[in-house]
Amino acid sequence: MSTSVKLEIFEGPLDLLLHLIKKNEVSITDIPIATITEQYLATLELMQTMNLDVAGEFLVMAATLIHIKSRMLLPAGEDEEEGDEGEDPRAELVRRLLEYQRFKEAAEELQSREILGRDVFARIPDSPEHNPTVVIEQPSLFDLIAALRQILERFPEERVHEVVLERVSVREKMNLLLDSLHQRGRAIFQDLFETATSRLEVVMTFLAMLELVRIRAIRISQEEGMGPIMIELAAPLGEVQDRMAKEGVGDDGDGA
Amino acid sequence: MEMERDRLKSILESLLFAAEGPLTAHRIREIVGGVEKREIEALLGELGNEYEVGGRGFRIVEVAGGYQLRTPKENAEWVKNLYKGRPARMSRPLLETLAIIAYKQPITRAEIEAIRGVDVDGVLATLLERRLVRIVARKDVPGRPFLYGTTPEFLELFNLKDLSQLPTLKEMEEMASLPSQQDPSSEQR
Amino acid sequence: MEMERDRLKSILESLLFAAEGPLTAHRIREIVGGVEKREIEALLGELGNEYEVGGRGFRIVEVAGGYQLRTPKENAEWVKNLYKGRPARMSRPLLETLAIIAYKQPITRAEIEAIRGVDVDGVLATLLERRLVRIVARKDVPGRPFLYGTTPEFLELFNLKDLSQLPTLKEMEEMASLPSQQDPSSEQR
Repeated sequence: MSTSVKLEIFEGPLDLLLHLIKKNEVSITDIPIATITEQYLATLELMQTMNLDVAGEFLVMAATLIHIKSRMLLPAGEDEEEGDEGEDPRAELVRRLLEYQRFKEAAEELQSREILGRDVFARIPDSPEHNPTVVIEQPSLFDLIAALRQILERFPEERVHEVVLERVSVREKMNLLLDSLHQRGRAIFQDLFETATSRLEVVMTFLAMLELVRIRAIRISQEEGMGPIMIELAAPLGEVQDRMAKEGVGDDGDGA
Repeated sequence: MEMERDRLKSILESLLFAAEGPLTAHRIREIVGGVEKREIEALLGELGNEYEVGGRGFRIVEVAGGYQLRTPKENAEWVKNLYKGRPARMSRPLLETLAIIAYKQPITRAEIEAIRGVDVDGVLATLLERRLVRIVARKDVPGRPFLYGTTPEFLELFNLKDLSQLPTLKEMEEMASLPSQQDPSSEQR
Repeated sequence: MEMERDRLKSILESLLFAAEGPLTAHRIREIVGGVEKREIEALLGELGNEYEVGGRGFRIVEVAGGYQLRTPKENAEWVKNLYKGRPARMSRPLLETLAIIAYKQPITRAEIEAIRGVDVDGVLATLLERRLVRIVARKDVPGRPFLYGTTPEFLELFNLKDLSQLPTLKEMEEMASLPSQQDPSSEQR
C-alpha cells in the first residue's frame, strides 16, 4: 500500500499542523483555523503536484479542518451539533495536537540521551560455551511468530518447479475452503487440515487461508479460555465470490 | 570469608567486564558471596568514580536495573569505527512510537495510531524485531488486541535505570486554558 | 593531530573493551590515525602494566596477532559463576518446534517432523527437559505414538494467560507480513 509514503519532513497530518502553527507563530490553543486550513490545503496540493502520494490520513485531517472552519463561522448558538453548545469546535483538535506534541518532545528527549551503539558502547562478550546458532534470551511472543514464519518460508523450496501447479492448487484450496465453510457454518482451524495428505497440501491450505483472511473473505476468531481457533465466512458465499472476482483472486483467469 | 576491598574491586571489574548485560547488585552478591549489597554498591560507586576522575576508557552506568560497563561518550567517535557499516539509526517515526509506548504502556496499536495520527504497522514490526518493545498482554475489549510495552533492551538502549527515569512528560498545562471564547469573528482576518 | 598520551590511553581502553575480538596495532592505527604503531604498542604495554600492578579486573593479552582485554586468571572462579543459572536461551530450532507444538497440539513427533522437514529428537528432548512441552496422550493410530502439548511453564515463559492468548492466524499474518523494508521511513535518515 502506498499510504506509508509521507512527505519527507512530515510524519503525518498532526506533524504538518504543528509545523504550520509554529511557522505562523500562533498558539496551539488558539489556532486561526482559516489561515491554517488554507496553508494545510496548499501543502497537500504541493505534495500532489510533486507527485507524492498523499496518504489518507492527510485527507481526513483536511476534511476535519474544513468542518471546524465551517462550524466556527456559525453564529454562536446555531451550532446544534452534539448539543455541546459552549465548546470550541477546535477543542478536540487542540487536545490531539497537544498530546502529539508531548510525545514528539519526549522522542527528542530520548534522542538526546546517551544511546547505546551510538554514543556509548558495551562489550559483546564471547561466552565460554560459544554457540554459533542464533540464540535468543528470554524469547518473546513475537519470536514465536517469527519462528512460525520461518517454517513457512522454508516450504517454498518445493515449488520452484511447480509454480503453476501451486498457484492453481492454492486457488483450488481457497474455493474448497469456502465451500466447506459454506456447508459447515463454522469450523475449527485444525479440522480444515484433516484431509491434507502431504506437507505441501498443508502449506497450500494454510496459504489459502491466509489469502482469504487478507481479502477479508473469512474471519478467524477464538473462544474464551482454551478455546479452539474458529474459522467462518466473513460474508455470504455469493458476496465473497463476487469480491474475489473483483480482486482477481480465486478464479483461474479464463473465466472457467 | 572476609575479602580485601581491592581484591573485591578487581573481581567486580572482571564480572562487569565479562557479563553479557547489566548485572544487578543482587546477582553480584550471589556470585561473590558473603558481601553486603550495600558494600557492593559502595565499591561500584568508587570504581565508577575512579574511571571518571582518571579519564579511563570505561564508565559504570546504572541501567535496566543493573550495572554495566560502557565506553564514555567522548570516545564514541573512535569506538564507532570498530563497527563500520552498522549504524544504529533511530528514525523519527521509530522514536515517536517508542516514546508513546514507553509513556503509555501497556498500549494497543490503535491507541498509538490515535496519538500519532498515522498508521504504525511497519514501525511496530521494526520495534518488535529490534526487541525494543514486546507484547505484554491482550486488552480486554472486543477483538482482544495486543497490548505493547517496552523491554529491558529499551532501557539499555537509552541508558535508563528503570522506567521511572524517563524524563517527565511536559504537562498538558495548556489544556487548562483551552479556548473557550465563542467569538468566531476573531477568525476572520 | 597530536594527542595527549592520557587521552589516547583512554581511547585505547575503549577500543579494546568494545572490540569483538583481538585488535591489531595496525587496525588501531587506522582508527585513531596519526599515531605511530610503535607508540600504540608502547601505550598498550603501559596500560597492561598498570592493570597488573594495580591488581585490576582486566589484563591486556597478545593473542592471534592482536591485543585483547581479558579477565585475569585469579578471578576466573567468580567469572565462571556468571554463566551459571542464566535465563533460558532459545535457539531457532527450539523456537520453531515449540511454535508448531503450541499451534497444533496435541501433535506427534512424526507430525512435527513432517512440518519441520528435519528430525526433532534432540530438540524435543530439550523442550521436555525444560518442561516447556509434555506428553499429553497417545494417538490412536498404529504404534500409538505420543502426543505432545505445551505446559504451564510455556505460558509463563511467553507471558500468556492461556493458550487462547496465542496470536491468531490473522494477527500472525499481519505481524509476519511486516518486513521492515516495507516501511521506508523507519530505517533511513
